[in-house]
Amino acid sequence: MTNTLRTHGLGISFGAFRAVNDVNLTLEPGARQALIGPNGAGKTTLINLLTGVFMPTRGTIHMGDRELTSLSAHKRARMGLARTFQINTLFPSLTPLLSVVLAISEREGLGAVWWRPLTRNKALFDEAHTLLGRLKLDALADVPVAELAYGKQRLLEIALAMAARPRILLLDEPAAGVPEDESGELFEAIAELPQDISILFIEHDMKLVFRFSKRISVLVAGQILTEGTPAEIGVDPRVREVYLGHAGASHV
Amino acid sequence: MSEMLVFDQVIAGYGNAVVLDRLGFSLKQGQSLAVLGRNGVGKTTLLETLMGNTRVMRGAIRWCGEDITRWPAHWRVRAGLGWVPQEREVFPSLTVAENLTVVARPGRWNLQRVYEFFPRLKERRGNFGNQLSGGEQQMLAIGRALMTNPKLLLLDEPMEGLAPIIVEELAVSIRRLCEREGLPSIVVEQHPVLALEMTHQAIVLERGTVVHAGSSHALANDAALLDKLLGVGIAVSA
Amino acid sequence: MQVILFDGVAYGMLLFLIGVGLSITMGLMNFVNLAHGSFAMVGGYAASWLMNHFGIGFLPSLAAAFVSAALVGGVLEFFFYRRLYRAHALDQVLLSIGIVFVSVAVFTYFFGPTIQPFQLPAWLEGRISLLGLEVGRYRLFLIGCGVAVLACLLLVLGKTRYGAMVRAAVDNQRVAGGTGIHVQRLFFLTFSLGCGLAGLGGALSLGMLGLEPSFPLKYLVYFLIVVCTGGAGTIAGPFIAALLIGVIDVAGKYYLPEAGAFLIYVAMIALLLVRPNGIIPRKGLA
Amino acid sequence: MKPVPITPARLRAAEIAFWLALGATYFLLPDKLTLMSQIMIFGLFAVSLDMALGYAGIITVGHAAFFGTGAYVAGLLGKHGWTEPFSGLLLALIVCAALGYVLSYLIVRGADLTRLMITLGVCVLLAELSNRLASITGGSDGLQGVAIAPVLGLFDFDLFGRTAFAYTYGVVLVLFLAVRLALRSPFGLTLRGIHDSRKRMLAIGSPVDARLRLAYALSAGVAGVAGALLAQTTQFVGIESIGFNRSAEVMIILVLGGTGRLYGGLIGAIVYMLVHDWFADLNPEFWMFWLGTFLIGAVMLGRGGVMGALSRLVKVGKPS
Amino acid sequence: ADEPLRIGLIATYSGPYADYGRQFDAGVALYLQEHGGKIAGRTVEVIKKDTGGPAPDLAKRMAQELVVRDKVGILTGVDFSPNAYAVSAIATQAKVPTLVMNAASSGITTSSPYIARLSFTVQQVTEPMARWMLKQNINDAYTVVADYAAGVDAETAFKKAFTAGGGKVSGSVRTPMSNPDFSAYVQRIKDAKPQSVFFFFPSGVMPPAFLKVWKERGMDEAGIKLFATGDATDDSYLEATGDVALGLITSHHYSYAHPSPKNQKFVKDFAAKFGPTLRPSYFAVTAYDAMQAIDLALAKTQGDVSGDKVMTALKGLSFESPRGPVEIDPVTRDIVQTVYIRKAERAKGQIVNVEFDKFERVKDPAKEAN
Ligand SMILES: Nc1ncnc2c1ncn2[C@@H]1O[C@H](COP(=O)(O)OP(=O)(O)OP(=O)(O)O)[C@@H](O)[C@H]1O
Ligand SMILES: Nc1ncnc2c1ncn2[C@@H]1O[C@H](COP(=O)(O)OP(=O)(O)OP(=O)(O)O)[C@@H](O)[C@H]1O
Ligand SMILES: [Mg+2]
Ligand SMILES: [Mg+2]
Repeated sequence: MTNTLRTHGLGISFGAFRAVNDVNLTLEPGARQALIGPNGAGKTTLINLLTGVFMPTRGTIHMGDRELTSLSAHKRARMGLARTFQINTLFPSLTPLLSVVLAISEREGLGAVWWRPLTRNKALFDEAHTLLGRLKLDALADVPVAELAYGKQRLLEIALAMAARPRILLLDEPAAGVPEDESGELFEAIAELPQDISILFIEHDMKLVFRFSKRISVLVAGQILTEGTPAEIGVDPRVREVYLGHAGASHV
Repeated sequence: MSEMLVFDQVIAGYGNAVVLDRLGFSLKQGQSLAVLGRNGVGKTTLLETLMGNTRVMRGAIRWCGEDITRWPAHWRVRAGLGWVPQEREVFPSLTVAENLTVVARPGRWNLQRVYEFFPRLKERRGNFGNQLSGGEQQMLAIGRALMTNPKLLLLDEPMEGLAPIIVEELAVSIRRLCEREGLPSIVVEQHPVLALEMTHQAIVLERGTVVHAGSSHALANDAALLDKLLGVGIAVSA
Repeated sequence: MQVILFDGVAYGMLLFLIGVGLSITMGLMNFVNLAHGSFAMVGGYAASWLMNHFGIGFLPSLAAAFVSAALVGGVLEFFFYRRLYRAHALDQVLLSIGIVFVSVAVFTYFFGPTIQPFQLPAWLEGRISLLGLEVGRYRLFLIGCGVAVLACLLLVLGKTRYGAMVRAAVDNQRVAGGTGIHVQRLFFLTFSLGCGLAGLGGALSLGMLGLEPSFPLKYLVYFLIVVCTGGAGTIAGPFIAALLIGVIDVAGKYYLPEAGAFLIYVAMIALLLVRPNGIIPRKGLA
Repeated sequence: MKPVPITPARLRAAEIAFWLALGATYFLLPDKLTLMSQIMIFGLFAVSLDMALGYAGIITVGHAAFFGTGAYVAGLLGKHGWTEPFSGLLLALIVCAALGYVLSYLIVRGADLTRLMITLGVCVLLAELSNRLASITGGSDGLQGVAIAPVLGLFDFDLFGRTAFAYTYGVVLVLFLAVRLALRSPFGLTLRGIHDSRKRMLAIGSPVDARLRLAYALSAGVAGVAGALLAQTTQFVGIESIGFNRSAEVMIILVLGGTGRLYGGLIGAIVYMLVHDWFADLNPEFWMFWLGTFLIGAVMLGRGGVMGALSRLVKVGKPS
Repeated sequence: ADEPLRIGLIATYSGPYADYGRQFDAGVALYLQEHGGKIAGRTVEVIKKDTGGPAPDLAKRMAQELVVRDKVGILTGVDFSPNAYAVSAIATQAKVPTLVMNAASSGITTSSPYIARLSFTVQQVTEPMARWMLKQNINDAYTVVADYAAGVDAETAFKKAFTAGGGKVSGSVRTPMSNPDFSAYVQRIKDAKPQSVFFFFPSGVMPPAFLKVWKERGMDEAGIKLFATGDATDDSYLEATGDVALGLITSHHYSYAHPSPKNQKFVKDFAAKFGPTLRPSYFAVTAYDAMQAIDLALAKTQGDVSGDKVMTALKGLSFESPRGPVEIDPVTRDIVQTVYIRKAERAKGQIVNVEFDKFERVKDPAKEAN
C-alpha cells in the first residue's frame, strides 16, 4: 500500500472568491516538499482542505487508493495525516507534557477510556518525555502552555504533530518566530524523521526552503504556478517576480 | 530633550513573575531601534510593557519627557505609540476596512495610503479579520498601527509570515518611513541582519535585561559579537 | 387571520423591546448579563411610580424609565460589571444572578410582592380601525416603538464607528486599548445604553405584563430566546427572531391551543437546529 | 501573596479528610441530617453538571432534565411496587444516560449560546410534558404514593433522616469516585483538550463530537442518580425537579463552588445551601437580598468560585 | 403549661408568591394580638419557613426539621398543593396535626389523617359558579384555565357541574402557566362566540393580563359574559388589576367587603395593625381561622397537642369566621363553608368584590362524589 497523497482538481470558494482553484498536487512517500507562494495565495487553505478543516467545493483528495475528499478531519488524522497550524493552536491550560500525552493517547485510541487512571499508563508518559526531549522542550514540560514564549509554543506545535506518528506531515510555517539557529535545528530534526514519512511544509524563509526541500511547489492565486527542484525554482523568473524578489538567487 | 524614549531600570512582568529585570535603555529622537534576543528573553514583554499591558513593579518609562509608566494604553496611543502585537491580533469580527478605520486618528495616514502601502489589503477589504491569510493579517496589523498616526512604531516580529518579496519591500519602507517621514520604529526581530539593516540603534536582551547596546551598523559588522550574543553564525555569512 | 398576524407581530415587538438591551450587553459586549430583567424592572417601576404618584404622562415616563435604568446600569457597571468583562462567562453569571436576587428583594421591600397598578393613558386604550382591521391601539403603539428602536440602533451601531469600536473592544480588549480605544468609557456607555433599553422595554411591557418584583426571573427565558435565536451581537437578528417567535406563538396558540406551551420552545429549537449561530449570525465568527 | 505549595500526598489526605468530615456530620449535626442529605444530592448533581459544563465545556442550563427524569424513574418505580432502592438508582442511571446520549445529538453540534438555548428548551419541554402527563406523573401536584423499601432490607427511611443520610452518603461517595476516576482517565484529559482547543483535537485525530456525546451521556446518568436519590429519600417527586429553575440553581451552586475542579460541585452545594438555609432562617422574606449580596461578594473577591480561590492559595508541587 | 406552644408555619415568603406568606403572617399575628399572644393559655411561638413557591422537597425538609429539631406541636401554612402532599408524609410519620391554610387540591386531606384544611378546594368554589350560571339561564360556556393541576381540577369540576345541570361546555382551552400574551386565546373565544366564559387562573399576574386583553378586544361589547373563581379578584391584587376587573362575577368563600360584623371588625383591626394599603385577602382570613381552630381544638383537649387528640377535636369543629360560618367536616377533615357569588365594583373609591348571592354549607364536591 502506498501513501501517496494526491489531489485532483481541488478547489474551494469563499463566496465568489476562489481561494484554491484546480490544484493537482502529488506528495510521494518520503517527500520533503515545500509549498511556497505569496501571502494569500491559498497555501494554508490548501492544507486545511487536505486535513479536512474545510470541505472542498471541487475536486478530490486521495491517499494511496483511499479517497479522503469527504472524510472528517479526525478520521484523516487517524489515518496518519498530521499538521501544525500557522497560528498557534495549542492547549493553553495544559502543560506541554500533558498536551503530548493527550496526543499520544488519542493516537492509541484511548480517548474514550474513562475507567482507568491516566497515570497508570507509564508508556504514554515515557514516550511523551522522549518526544519533548527531542525538541528540547523537556525543561518546560510542566509549565502551563499559556506561559510559554512564542517560539517554544511553535516547537510544541510540531511536537503535537509528531506525537501522532504521522505518515504524512503538513507543516504550516513551522519555523516562524523561532530564532534562526534553532529553526535550522528544528528543520534538521524534521529532516531526520523516518524516511517513509512524507512532509509538506509551507515556509517563507527561503534559506530553510532551499536547504531542506527536495521539491518545491509554487502556489499563486490559488493555483499551482510551477513545480520543480530548488535549483529550478530559484531561477524561475516568474517565481522571482511574484514571490522571491532578490531572495532566491542567493540561495541557489 | 533629545531622548524620545527612556526605560529606566524597569522591573516588570505578569502577575508575580518578573520578566523584565532592571531593563534600561534610551532612544534618541528620530532614531529607530532593533531589539534582539533569543526566544523568551522578554522582547515581546518589553513592548507590552511599553503599551501598559504588564505589571511594572519598579522603574519608569519616559516618553518625550513625560513619565508614562502608569498611563492607560489608549493615552499612550494618543501620545504617539503605534503598536503591532506579535500574534497580529487583528479584530476577527471587523472587516479589513473596519479594522483600519476603527482606530483611525487624524494625520498623514488614512485608509487610502494604507491601501497603497499594502495593495493586498485593498483587495481583501471586505473580509473579516479571521478570514485572512497569516501574511494578510500581518499586513493588517501593521496597517492598523499606521492608521493611528503614531510617532513611533512598535513592531513585534513584523516580517514573520510575509513572503520574501514583501519582506524586502517592507524593510525598505520602514527605513524610508524613518528617514523621509520621521517615523522611527522599534523592531523586534528574529533575523538580526534584517533588523539591523532597518535601524540605527540596537539592543540585545538576555533574561529580561540589556546585555548589549550600540549602533546597529557596528553590530551588523561585528560577526563575532553577534555570534556571541545571539549564536547566529550561519546567518551573518549571507 | 390578519388579526392573529397583527397580534403576533405586536407580541413579537414586545419581546424585541424587552430583549434588545440584552443583545447589546450580552450579544455585543459578550457579558452574560442575566440581570437584564432587573434593569427592565427598574424602568418599569420608575415609569409606573411616576405615573401613579406624580401623575406624569406615559411618554415622559417612558423617557424616565430609559434614563433611570441607564443610570442604575451605569452605577452597577462602575462598581461591579467593569471588573468582570474579562472574567469567565460563568463568573458573570454568578454576578448577575446575585444582582437579580438583590433586586428582587429590594423591590419587594419597597414596593411589596404584588403587581404594580398601571393604567394605560386613554389614547392607547381600546381599538382602532387600521385598513379595515380592528387592532389594539396599544399593540400598534408597541409596533411603532419597536420599529423606531430598531432604526435608531441600526443607525448608531451599524453605520457609525461606534459599533465597530464596541466589536473591536469585545474581540480583544488588550489590543483595542493598545490601538487607542478608550475601552472603559466605551463599555460604560454601551452598557448603560443596553440597560436603558431594558428599562424602556420594561416600561413598555407594563401595558401587557404585570410588573412585580420577580419580573427579572420570570421573563429571563424570553430575553434569552430572542437574543440567542436572533444571533447574539446583531440587532436585526433579534428583531426578526422576536417577530417570528411572536407570530408563531400567537398563531400556534390560536390554531393549536393544545400545543400552546410547547410551541415557543419547539420553534426555538427548530430555528437553532437550522441556524446554529442564530438567524443573523454575528459576522466574523463563522 | 505566594501560593503555598502542597504535595500530592497532602492533597490526598485533604480529600480523605473532606469525606470523613462530611460523614461526621451524621454525629455532629443530628438534627440537620435531611439538609445534609439534600446538600450531598445537589452536590452530586452539581458534580454531574461539572462534567458537562466544566470539563466538556458544554454550556447547559437544562441539566434538570436528567435530574427530573431520574427522579421520576425512581419515583414511578416506587409507586408501582418496585421499591428496592439500589435497582431504582441503577435504572435511573441507565435511562438518563440513554436519554442524555440521544439528546446529545441535538446539543453537541452548536456553538455555546445555541447549546445553552437548546438545553434550556429541551428542559422546559420535558417539564411541560410531565405537566401534561399528569395521569402518570401527578402533574404539578407532584407524584404521590412513592414507597421505598428499607435499604438492604434492613434500614427503613426514618423521620430523622438517618437512613437517608447514610444511604445518600454512600451512593454519592461511590458516584463521586467514579466521576473522579473518569476525569483522571485518558478520557478526562481528552475533555480538557477539547475545552482548550477543539480544532487541535480534531487535528490529532480525536472524534470530538463523539467524545462530547459520551461525556454528556455520563453526566446525564449521574444527574439522573442524583434525582433518583432525591425522589427516594423524600418519597415524593415534584414537577419542580425537572424545571429551568432547578437547572439554574445547580448552575449557581457549581459556579460558586468552581467549575472544572471536581470538588467544586460539592463545595458549592455545601456553601450555597448552608448559606441559603441560614439566611432563610434568619429572614424568610428577604434572604434573597443577603444571598444575592453573598454571591456578588463571592465573585468580586475571587474568580472561579471557592475552589478557584483555594487553588490560588495552594500549589500542588511535584512529588519529590 | 409554661412551655410555649410552637407552631411551624411553612409558606412562601419570597419570590412571585411572597404575598401568600405575608398574608398568612398578618392573619396569624392579628389573631394572636387579639388573644394576648396566647393559645390555650400558652404563649405561642411561630417558626416561619420559606419555600419560595412550590418546592416539595424543601417543604418536606422544613416540616421534618420543624418536627425533629424545633419540636413544634402543630404544622400549618402550606400554600401550594405539592408542598402539602410532601408535608403530609411527615404529618403521618410524626403524628403532627397539620392545618392547611391554602393548598387547594382536593386529595390533600385524604393523604394523611393528620391534615385538616381551613381554606377551600378548587372544586368547592368552582362548582357553585357553574350552578349559579345555570340559574341565570346561561347554558353555554367556554372554559379557560391555567394548565396545571388546579386548573385542570377547576375545568373538570366546572364541566361536571355545568353539564349535570343541563348546560353545555362549547369549548375549553388550557393556557400555559407562563403566558405573557393572551390575545390568541381571547381571539379564539371571540371567534367561537360562546354565550359565556368561565376562567380559572391562580391569583397573581395571570388574571390581570387576561382581563386586559379581554377589555382591549371588546369582549363585553361582543356580548360574551365572563365568570371566574375568586382567585381572579384576589383582594391583594384587585386594586392593581384596576378597571379591567370591574363587573367580573366570581365565586369564592371570602371577600374583604363581606358585610358581617365579624368581618368588619376583622378588617378594621387589620387596617389598624398593618396600615390601610394592605388588605386582608382570603389567605389572611384562613390563617386567622387556622389559629382560631387550633385555639378551639386545644381548648377541647385542654392544651394537649398530641396528634390524635387534636385531630379528634378538630373534627366537627364549627365557628364563626370573618368569611361567615365554617365547620370542619368530621369525615374528610375538609372545610365546609358558604360560597358567595360576587361582583367586582367600585365602592368608596376602592374596587371590591361585592357579594350578592350565596351557596351555604358547601362541602368539597370532589369528595362528595365518592
Ligand atoms: N473564511 C474565509 N472567507 C473568505 N476568504 C478567506 C477565508 N479564509 C481565507 N480566505 C482568503 O483566502 C486567501 C488564501 O488564504 P490562505 O490563508 O490560504 O493564504 P496563505 O497562502 O496561507 O497565505 P500566507 O502566506 O499569508 O499565510 C486569502 O486571500 C484569504 O483572505
Ligand atoms: N502571560 C504570561 N504569564 C507569565 N509568563 C509569561 C507570560 N507571557 C510570557 N511569559 C514569560 O515571559 C518570558 C518572556 O516572554 P516574551 O514573550 O516576552 O519573550 P520574547 O522574547 O518575545 O520571545 P519570542 O522570541 O519567543 O517571541 C518567557 O519566559 C515567558 O515564559
Ligand atoms: Mg498561511
Ligand atoms: Mg515575542
